[in-house]
Amino acid sequence: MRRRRSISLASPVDLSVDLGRGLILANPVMTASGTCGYGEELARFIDLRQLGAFVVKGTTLHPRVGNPPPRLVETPAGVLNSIGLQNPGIDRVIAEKIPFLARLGVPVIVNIAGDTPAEYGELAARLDKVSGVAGIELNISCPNVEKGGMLFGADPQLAAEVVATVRQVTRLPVIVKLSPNVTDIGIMARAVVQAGADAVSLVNTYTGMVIDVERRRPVLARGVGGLSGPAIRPLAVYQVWQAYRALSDTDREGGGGGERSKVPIIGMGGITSARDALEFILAGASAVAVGTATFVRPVTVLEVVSGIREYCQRHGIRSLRQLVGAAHREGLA
Amino acid sequence: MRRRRSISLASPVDLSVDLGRGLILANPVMTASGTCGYGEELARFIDLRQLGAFVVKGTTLHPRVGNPPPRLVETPAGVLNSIGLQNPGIDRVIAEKIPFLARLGVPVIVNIAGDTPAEYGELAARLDKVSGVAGIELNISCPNVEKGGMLFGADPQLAAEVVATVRQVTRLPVIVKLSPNVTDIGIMARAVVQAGADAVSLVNTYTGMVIDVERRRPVLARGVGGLSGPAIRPLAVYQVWQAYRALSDTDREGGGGGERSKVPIIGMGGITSARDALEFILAGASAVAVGTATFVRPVTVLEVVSGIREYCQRHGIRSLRQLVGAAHREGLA
Amino acid sequence: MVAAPQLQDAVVTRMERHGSHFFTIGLRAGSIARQAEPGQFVMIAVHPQLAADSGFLAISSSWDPLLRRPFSIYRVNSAEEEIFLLGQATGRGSRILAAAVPGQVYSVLGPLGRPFRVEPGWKHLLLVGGGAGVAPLVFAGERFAARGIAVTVLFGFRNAGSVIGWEATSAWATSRYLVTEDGSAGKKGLVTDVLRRLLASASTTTTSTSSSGCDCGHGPAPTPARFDAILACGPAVMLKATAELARAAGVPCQVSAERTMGCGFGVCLSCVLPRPDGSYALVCQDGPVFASEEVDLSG
Amino acid sequence: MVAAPQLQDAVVTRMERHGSHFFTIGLRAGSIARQAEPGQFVMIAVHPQLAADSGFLAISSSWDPLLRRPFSIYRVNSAEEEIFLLGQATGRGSRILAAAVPGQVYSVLGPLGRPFRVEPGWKHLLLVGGGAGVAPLVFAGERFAARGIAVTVLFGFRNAGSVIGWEATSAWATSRYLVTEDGSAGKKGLVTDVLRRLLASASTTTTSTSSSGCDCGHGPAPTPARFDAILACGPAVMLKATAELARAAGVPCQVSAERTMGCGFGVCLSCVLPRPDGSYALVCQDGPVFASEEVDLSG
Ligand SMILES: Cc1cc2nc3c(=O)[nH]c(=O)nc-3n(C[C@H](O)[C@H](O)[C@H](O)COP(=O)(O)OP(=O)(O)OC[C@H]3O[C@@H](n4cnc5c(N)ncnc54)[C@H](O)[C@@H]3O)c2cc1C
Ligand SMILES: Cc1cc2nc3c(=O)[nH]c(=O)nc-3n(C[C@H](O)[C@H](O)[C@H](O)COP(=O)(O)OP(=O)(O)OC[C@H]3O[C@@H](n4cnc5c(N)ncnc54)[C@H](O)[C@@H]3O)c2cc1C
Ligand SMILES: Cc1cc2nc3c(=O)[nH]c(=O)nc-3n(C[C@H](O)[C@H](O)[C@H](O)COP(=O)(O)O)c2cc1C
Ligand SMILES: Cc1cc2nc3c(=O)[nH]c(=O)nc-3n(C[C@H](O)[C@H](O)[C@H](O)COP(=O)(O)O)c2cc1C
Ligand code: FES
Ligand code: FES
Repeated sequence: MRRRRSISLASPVDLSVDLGRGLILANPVMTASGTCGYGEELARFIDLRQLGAFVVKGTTLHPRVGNPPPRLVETPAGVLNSIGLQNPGIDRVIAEKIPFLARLGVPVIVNIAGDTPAEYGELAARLDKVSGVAGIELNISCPNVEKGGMLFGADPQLAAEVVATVRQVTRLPVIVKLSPNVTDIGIMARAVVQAGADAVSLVNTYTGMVIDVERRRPVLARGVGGLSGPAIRPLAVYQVWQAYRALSDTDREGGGGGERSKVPIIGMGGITSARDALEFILAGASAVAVGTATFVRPVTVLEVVSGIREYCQRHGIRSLRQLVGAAHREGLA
Repeated sequence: MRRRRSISLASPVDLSVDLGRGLILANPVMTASGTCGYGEELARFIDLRQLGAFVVKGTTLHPRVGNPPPRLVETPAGVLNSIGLQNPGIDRVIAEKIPFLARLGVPVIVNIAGDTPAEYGELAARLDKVSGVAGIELNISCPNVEKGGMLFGADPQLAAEVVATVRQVTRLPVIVKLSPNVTDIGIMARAVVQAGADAVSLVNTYTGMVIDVERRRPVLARGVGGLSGPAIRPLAVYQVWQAYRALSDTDREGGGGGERSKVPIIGMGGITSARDALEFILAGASAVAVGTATFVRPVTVLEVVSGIREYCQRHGIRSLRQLVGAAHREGLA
Repeated sequence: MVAAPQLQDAVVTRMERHGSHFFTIGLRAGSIARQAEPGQFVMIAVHPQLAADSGFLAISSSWDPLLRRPFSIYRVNSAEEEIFLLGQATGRGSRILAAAVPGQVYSVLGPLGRPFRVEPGWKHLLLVGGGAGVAPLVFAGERFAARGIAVTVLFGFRNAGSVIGWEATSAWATSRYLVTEDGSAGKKGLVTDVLRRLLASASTTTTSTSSSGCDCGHGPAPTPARFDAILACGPAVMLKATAELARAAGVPCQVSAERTMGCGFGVCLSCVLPRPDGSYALVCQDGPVFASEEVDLSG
Repeated sequence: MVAAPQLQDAVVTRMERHGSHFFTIGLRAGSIARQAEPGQFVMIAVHPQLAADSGFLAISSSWDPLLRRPFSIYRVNSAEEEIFLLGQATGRGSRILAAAVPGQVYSVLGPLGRPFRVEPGWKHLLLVGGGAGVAPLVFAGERFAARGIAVTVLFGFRNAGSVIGWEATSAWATSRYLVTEDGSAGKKGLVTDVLRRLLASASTTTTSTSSSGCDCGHGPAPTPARFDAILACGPAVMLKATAELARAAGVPCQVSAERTMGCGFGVCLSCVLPRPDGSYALVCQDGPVFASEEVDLSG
């Protein structure tokens, strides 16, 4: 039996998260890339400043119109999407989109996608000194574009090459977003950490397909899409569990002497509530992101923040760090 | 636009499926292993003789008590299970379970699981001449036992070894059940077909985890489990799509001269209705299996048979074979 | 500037089923009722909401179907802070919603999107609607007629059993034309048949009595000069044909478009409709109402 | 031989909510009502059913929650072919079910499992129930009392607000004992406190008036010789304690056990309870009613 300290409900809880290279978030909850645009739409529903961080839509070097519709189809407890990285390109994002978020003061993490390692490097270099940008997330796992994307996400050497290229051109924290469409996500996680990643985020969407049986062809214009939403949650929790195990023995680059520092994991996939987020944290995530649930209920991401705080208060947890990976430690009795 | 022949609703539809080595099923719908026991329970709800085939619970050389409870937990539109191959062992299955099904006359496919290639061989050898047994399904993809299972399912060479061993000791059709927990299921499909498999079935469950946030440990006694049910359907349809592509260039062993014969795929994962089954068929499955839906609605498997027949009648399809893989051919316009 | 959308838990005040497929649902949704403009829509969760889970925030009673469904605002009862939706039970989500019972609570997000835009000086509008697509037009007709604008209504349905929203127009329509595909109510034919004649007569006469007459049983009604604009909503093929006839007649045309919507407020980028230049418009943000030449309706 | 279970679409005939957590639901389910025996259960889908999809077979309106939920049969009204369930709204599924409205249709599978077994010659049964666990005992008491067997009832609840199924026992119980944890109804304490005394007095006297008295407000009731058997249902810890006291007193004890059930009819192998020999029993097929020594209730 676990001891429960009886503390007052009002006692402060330390929800802060250290993602490395000085990036400390006030709380562990962020938006998931591609599910919240660049902030303006969501700002009509919630106060973005209460987020741990805002992760913007996947951004490329050049503008992209994205894939033809249909781009999205509902599945049991999930959605399959094939947006195809529609975005105005890095220059307009820097000029027109980031200032809005920067003014609010919420840490901005820019999700970038390239066709080659050099493109990732170029994107990262342009972001390095942009005011308001707190970190870079490398999307090496998008199933919805022809080139790049998945290729890098399924090959540890290619992934490491992308990370190493980016590492050279930026002093910003580098988060690598991993694909779950692999036999062993631990191998990928270790490869990118060894190449210099400060944190990993997982999972991106699972490759899937829905077929229109009346028309006898896939519903999505590009055939395949990426599955997200509650349907994938048990799979995503397991991937975080595995990545946490794999990274337990892997030092963070520059972690220095002293206490062994775990590489932070940002967990996501089907989070709809604080309960769901806590699954990821207990499985080993230091932070979490909310994606598809935002479509259904735009206030979810803030409800997760307050729900985690309440949970900690109820359980006498003073610092969220106590909970990270706790399901590994409590054992299976 | 597709032409629709106007034929009478009563016109007969050829739903038969050739799984190779003379195993011809009257229709493409079977039960999925481990979700329908050995038939007696389900026989209270449906006439098993109307099934294409009955696939029995995973059977091992020696009896197994299975994993401690909890063994099952519900997830959004899915279930996560960790039964651990509880079964009375091959000898009692042959003596006590198969005769019931054999008497009914429904083709029986026995799903077997071993810890070593030799064990698979031993199991297959014992089944080779058992009356009523129409085929063997090699479960090389069970995530819920310590040894064997997943290991074979994620390694093309080990998988091929298992298949080759079994191939030597039986003249029964050999179906290999593939795990979806791999980067490229096409590689696995090709490996087992080249080693002598007559057909492949996919998918087995996806590895996942649910954490009890109040107790801070996984809900299932063994931690991980396998996810099934509607939640995984879009993922499973995609895997069948991929396997079909991979096998399009692969001859069935002993397929002989003449027309190039495709290796039949048995598709499954979240099928709850004829519509769902047709997704798999259009993606490339020659037959389908119903698993988790049986728990919720034991009559599902027969509803799928009649629903497929109605669909064919409505669309003027004379033979189900016309539909197998049709979503590849109709193209993405 | 359109007012900010709200997330509201709305109590069902009324639920009526019409025929085998249609339903109208009334919801008490104060701030949406106050702000809504014709052409705007709401995103509604198809399952009723439950109370919050102890200690945790329960978002919905079920995650399947997962997405909200878009429905145009059909009518507004400002005094009662009610909005009405006119729904067609087609797929899984709308059929679940069709089982709603007064007293239950549904989560509604809205009002969303850009409304119909009526320019100063416009004196006569023609509303062209098909099927459930009449919903936003009824709201538009009611609102704009109240501002003194003449409104001609031209609605088409499959058959008499699927005529919906027609009664509501009698209170304010200047002229009304009803067509059904099988002729079981109103005139037999398509809305475009009537539309062609209306546009022809309107462009050749300055003040006329509708040559085709009013098929709704009210006898011929006077038709003023010409239409300043057409507002249309319905099946894509109807919208396209309407837009083409309007263009040929030189009448401005606004269409309310439909697209699968993941979010309804601009973050998922799923509801795209191609623009003539090859870029994409978002139906939920840039629309659902577009000037017909803004978007490629066949895309 | 127990009759074969049926899959039935059952119309809700009655729906009552009690306090903040409990509900009783009546369902018209002819063949289940006719066949059910006390201790058996049904698996009920928590969402109401919709009509079949055109051309395709619609199974359920929603796949989340996916699984049916097991509920004991609480009462049967044979004349009306009705069964009643006594439910507690706890998790997602039971809370969705608790929103049922008369007239809606739910899919019910049953009757399932092995019932309580009453041996010829048994003259006096003691029913020990806790919380929603009283459900199968009410059905058992009603049935067995009608056969002329004396039935003593001992029910325990958290507090007065959660007393459920108690009124129904007055029609047939020989003696009734009510306890609540906080003493807000009946006697304060646990059922095992009373059970201990009942068993002690029963084993030392041949014909007695219950020494602890009847706490239900009906005054002391006569208690016949000793109990031929105890039938128990409720929280695992209560079952375990009851089984131990019964064993010590030499009274046969049958318990109705609960386990997460994937299917309810023996195919998923999820509902396992260890037997003393280390093998597993299936609660849905070998139970839910077990002789207390057949299974390891703490497993
Ligand atoms: C802006 C807007 C306003 C609308 N107003 C109305 C209205 O007032 N009355 C009315 O009856 N219908 C209206 N619709 C159409 C309505 O949203 C769809 O009929 C409904 O979403 C279908 O859902 P379903 O669950 O029945 O179908 P399903 O087939 O189960 O839906 C599956 C998915 O496809 C989407 N989808 C299916 N059909 C359509 C469609 N025609 N348009 C957009 N998405 C679709 C659903 O939203 C869902 O995401 C409107 C659509 C839009 C975009
Ligand atoms: C044979 C049998 C008879 C029962 N009879 C009654 C009854 O008459 N009245 C009553 O109120 N309850 C009864 N229960 C318990 C009832 O089934 C659970 O309370 C209910 O399934 C909980 O579902 P939920 O959706 O509220 O909980 P959730 O937490 O959402 O359920 C998640 C999963 O856990 C399972 N589960 C959760 N709690 C239990 C439990 N206590 N026992 C078994 N499975 C559980 C659910 O079935 C589901 O699969 C019975 C259980 C069994 C096995
Ligand atoms: C419509 C949509 C667009 C997405 N776009 C991106 C993207 O641009 N870059 C990226 O890294 N991930 C993208 N994702 C993946 C999400 O960030 C997230 O990893 C995934 O959806 C799982 O989380 P969820 O289940 O909470 O949505 C997208 C997901 C969706 C549904
Ligand atoms: C409870 C349970 C037990 C299973 N046992 C086996 C098994 O013994 N052997 C096997 O090959 N697959 C087993 N499976 C996997 C199913 O046969 C099937 O591949 C999978 O569940 C996907 O199909 P579904 O979504 O229709 O259930 C089991 C699945 C479940 C849910
Ligand atoms: S519906 Fe999501 S962007 Fe329009
Ligand atoms: S509930 Fe499935 S075997 Fe008992």
